[in-house]
Amino acid sequence: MKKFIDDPNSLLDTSLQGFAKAHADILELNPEPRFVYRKQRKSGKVALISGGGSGHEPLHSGFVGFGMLDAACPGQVFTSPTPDQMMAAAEAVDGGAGILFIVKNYAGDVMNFEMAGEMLALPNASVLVNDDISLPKSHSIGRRGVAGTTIVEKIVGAAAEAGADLASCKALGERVNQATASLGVALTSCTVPALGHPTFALNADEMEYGVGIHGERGRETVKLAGASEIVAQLTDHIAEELPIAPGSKALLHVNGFGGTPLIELHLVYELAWQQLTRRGLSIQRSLVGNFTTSLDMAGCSLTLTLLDDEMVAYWDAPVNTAALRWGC
Amino acid sequence: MKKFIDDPNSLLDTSLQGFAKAHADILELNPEPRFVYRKQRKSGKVALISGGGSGHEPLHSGFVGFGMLDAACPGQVFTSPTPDQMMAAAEAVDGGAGILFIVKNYAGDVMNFEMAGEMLALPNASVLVNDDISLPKSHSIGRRGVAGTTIVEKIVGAAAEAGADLASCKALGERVNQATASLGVALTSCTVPALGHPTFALNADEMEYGVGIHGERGRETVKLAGASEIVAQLTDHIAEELPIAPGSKALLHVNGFGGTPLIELHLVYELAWQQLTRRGLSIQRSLVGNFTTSLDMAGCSLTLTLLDDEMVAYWDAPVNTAALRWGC
Amino acid sequence: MPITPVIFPELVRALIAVIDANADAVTELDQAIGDGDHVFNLQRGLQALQQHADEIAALDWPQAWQKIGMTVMSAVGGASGSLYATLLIGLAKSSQGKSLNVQGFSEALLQAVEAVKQRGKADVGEKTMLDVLVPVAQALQAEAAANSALPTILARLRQVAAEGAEATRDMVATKGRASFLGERSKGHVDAGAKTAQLMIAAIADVLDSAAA
Amino acid sequence: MPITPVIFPELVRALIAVIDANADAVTELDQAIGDGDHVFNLQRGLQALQQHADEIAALDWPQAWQKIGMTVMSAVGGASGSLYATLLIGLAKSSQGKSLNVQGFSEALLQAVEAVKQRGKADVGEKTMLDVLVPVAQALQAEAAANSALPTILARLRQVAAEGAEATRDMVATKGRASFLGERSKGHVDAGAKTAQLMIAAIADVLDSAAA
Ligand SMILES: Nc1ncnc2c1ncn2[C@@H]1O[C@H](COP(=O)(O)OP(=O)(O)O)[C@@H](O)[C@H]1O
Ligand SMILES: Nc1ncnc2c1ncn2[C@@H]1O[C@H](COP(=O)(O)OP(=O)(O)O)[C@@H](O)[C@H]1O
Ligand SMILES: [Mg+2]
Ligand SMILES: [Mg+2]
Ligand SMILES: [Mg+2]
Ligand SMILES: [Mg+2]
Repeated sequence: MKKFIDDPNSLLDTSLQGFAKAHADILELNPEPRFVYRKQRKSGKVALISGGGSGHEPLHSGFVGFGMLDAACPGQVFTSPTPDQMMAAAEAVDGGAGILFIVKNYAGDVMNFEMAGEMLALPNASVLVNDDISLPKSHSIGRRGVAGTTIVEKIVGAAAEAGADLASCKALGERVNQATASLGVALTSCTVPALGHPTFALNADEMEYGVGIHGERGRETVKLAGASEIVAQLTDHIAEELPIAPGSKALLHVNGFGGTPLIELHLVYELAWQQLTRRGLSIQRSLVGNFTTSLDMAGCSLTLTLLDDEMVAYWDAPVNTAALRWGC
Repeated sequence: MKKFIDDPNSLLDTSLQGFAKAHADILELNPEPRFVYRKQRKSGKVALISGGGSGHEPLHSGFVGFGMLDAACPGQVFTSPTPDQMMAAAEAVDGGAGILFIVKNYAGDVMNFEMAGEMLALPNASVLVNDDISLPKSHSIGRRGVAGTTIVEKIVGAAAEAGADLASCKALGERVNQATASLGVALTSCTVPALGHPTFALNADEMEYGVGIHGERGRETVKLAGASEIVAQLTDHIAEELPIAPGSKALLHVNGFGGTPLIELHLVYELAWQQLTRRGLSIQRSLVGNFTTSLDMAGCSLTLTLLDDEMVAYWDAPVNTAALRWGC
Repeated sequence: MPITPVIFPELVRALIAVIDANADAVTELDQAIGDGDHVFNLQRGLQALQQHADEIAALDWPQAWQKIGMTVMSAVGGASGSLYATLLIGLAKSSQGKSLNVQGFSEALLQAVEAVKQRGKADVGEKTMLDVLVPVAQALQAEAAANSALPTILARLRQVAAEGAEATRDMVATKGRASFLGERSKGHVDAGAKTAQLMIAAIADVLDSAAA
Repeated sequence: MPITPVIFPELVRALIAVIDANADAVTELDQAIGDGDHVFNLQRGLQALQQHADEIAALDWPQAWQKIGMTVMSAVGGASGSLYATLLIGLAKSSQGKSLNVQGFSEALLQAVEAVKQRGKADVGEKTMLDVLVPVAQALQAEAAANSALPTILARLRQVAAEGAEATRDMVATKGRASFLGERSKGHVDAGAKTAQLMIAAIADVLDSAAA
């Protein structure tokens, strides 16, 4: 395994310590139970908490700060965090206006956040993100939450900062989630530190189409194709999902899975922009880079969010986190 | 080759188009000759221009914008740009106060920027960045410029924005470069798109110690070690180079080469912070992430800059680029 | 001689041993159709339990289950963490005030397994640990009703657990991560079912010797 | 019959052919001790020259070399781009007003090679294209002084170029990227020396047939 690591068991804690030091101006680390939380808190504000398995950095801890999350609860690599983390985080960042959990739709995340919500003595609600369209809407446990999570967290984060109440934040989060569709392809698997070898093997001429963010196999293994062909397929499938009308405004997010260089992600952005613009879509905002990663997996996903004016305003609102920063 | 690509010959141009669209608020692309330049220019300001081979993104085009570079000239992957690019960029961003070229010390870059400087009808100077300490100071062509380039570009960019003249900008750049030392290790090589296979092969238990940023072999091939051991060696070597006194203030930059996840980079940051703090150094500023990359190479480098108050102030000054943004 | 939480440290040692011994095989299962962390999740939980084992040994069963459940809840994470926490906290609740003979325990277990079903919105046939837990709880109830001797009961539970785990091989997963693979999930035993079976067998072994 | 730029399109075709034919071997050399782009750099330059070949064919030599040099300068990049641009623009300068017989050309070439040395702050023995260019320019001067016939001259240049390229094999690079490898650069022919040799041989072939 080619990794900078001493011991898979201490990786997460040591890494979090470094992360907290590198961003000490905006956040603090609570080591036990593990959560990262905003330094400057605001009373009367709905507190936004997210979390999930580690290995997707900068998601979620990189989104803690002004205008986005109040706290993030990192689990072990690809393993959901535990209810005690979420409850302790909630108590630490509670501003008196309730807690909103933003949860990616995976059995472990859903059940652990659910337990926390049940045990927590504070008013709380949750938004379930399920933007991955690689599975049918009818899938037995619903679709997964993937890179669209960043969009939900940014927009709801701005609304909470602006004073929206718990119910409005939840409703907005669900609206953004509804308006969002993602689809990704993996060119390689990734290596989970505790395992030390790639989760699955792909031939040199193969890729996984319709993957999640845990280095697992996708909907199908297909022949590797040129970028234009891949992007055309992804945008076709996304366009089937969302009610795109000529002139619809959208945010286009090209998310790298960690092992794909920026030069390729910008190529993909250009190709996707061309495909979507041809369909009459107006790409008004964009985000290109590694935001929801799968450790060192090569690959990327496209996320499209149909925007209304409120979403645009919240997207543009100031944000000051380790991974997203503008306007301040 | 597992890449999102149609044709190696069109990769750069299509990618630059996507990059320019995704950051249309801060920069524009001149397609022929190729350069990326700041949208809002300021007359009377020294114009900062950098450039180099592509494949190191976000360096340099990701640093074009308020408070940093005025233009960047991207060459083909790992190939220095050409003098006509630099000259055209200079004419486009000239503010009447002269042009400062920031050049990484590689034969190709040095000679092409030199030709541009000779032919250009505008007053110009250049700063040579040579922060890589893997080679002895006495090396026949001098040391390479690597991740310290980001630090030089940020600090000189802020000085130029604040109105410093050409000679002061050059002197400051040289001072920052003098105060900066970098050293990196590669766990894998990278795959240049036009070649389609890794530049060199490493066994599973080997790494390259003292590498540059072109996926080439380093100073020596050594056995892969634990993160603590690697970081101890890197910090030892860096500490031998810089005049560290107890209480010295420093900026610590952990730079990923593209294929190493953030969770590992933050681990390395923590370990380096501990090592350096033990030596009496006061880490006052930090930068952790993929800034000077080698396509999909796994590995990272440590960069340490000894800071004086002027450098701190310029580091903290507002910057608005695709890859670095704060204070505005 | 009633079985009390005094046996807990020994149980934990046995569970650690059986999971460690089968770690690679189970990891391969979770990698084939899941994400490969299942063994580490359980190991983290069992290590945490071992740290609290003496403390737990001094409690009565409802208190012990509560403490075991809370420990698992905070240490494991993932799907299996919340499900086992639900099972154990469920046992704490459902055993409250019950006389904990085999009959009483089997009722408490059935209720706790019911709580797991609800937490996971799942049932037998979906290629999960429930394909072991549900038949085991049902078999225990049947054996208790039949007043079988402990060795007979334990032998039956071992067998039912093994059959339950093996039955997941040909199922298409509709819950958990393996469900993302749809038809591709066929042909592999579910990791969570496998470890449930292994742990039940290990517990049965400990109880067998305790009774002997 | 004096050789004029009319021959240029044919020269470019020959250069493209020889670089294409040896592309993989040269790339291997630049990968072993450089960064692997040398062939692509040259190919980009030669393609650009081909686009301008007819235009260049209509010029006189100093103008032609200026145009060739500027085209190379804008198309190639990298170390070899600036060095060949310097060589060609140097030829444009040093051939100005000279009568371009073999004698005159050999003097112009020596001066242009001098400009390359200055641009690269390098000389023979450092494992670069100069290990071909310098002896070739010197040999040309010697043959010119000896009034040798064109076929004799060309044969000599081919031989000197081949020896120069081969001599780089055992050198430790002190210029260019290969110098980063220090002692590890030994044992491989320098890519830039190899392509210089290949191109000189290809030019010699064209001139041989032109003269025949
Ligand atoms: N909804 C569910 N109901 C019951 N069991 C489930 C459910 N989801 C997952 N499981 C069980 O959990 C196991 C996976 O546990 P684990 O690997 O620890 O967590 P994760 O799936 O979050 O990585 C599966 O093999 C399956 O037996
Ligand atoms: N300073 C120098 N002087 C002369 N030739 C040089 C010098 N530096 C590099 N070269 C030549 O250039 C060749 C490399 O060219 P190329 O691969 O195109 O550029 P780069 O080294 O920038 O990738 C080397 O093989 C060597 O022959
Ligand atoms: Mg998991
Ligand atoms: Mg090069
Ligand atoms: Mg798992
Ligand atoms: Mg090269």
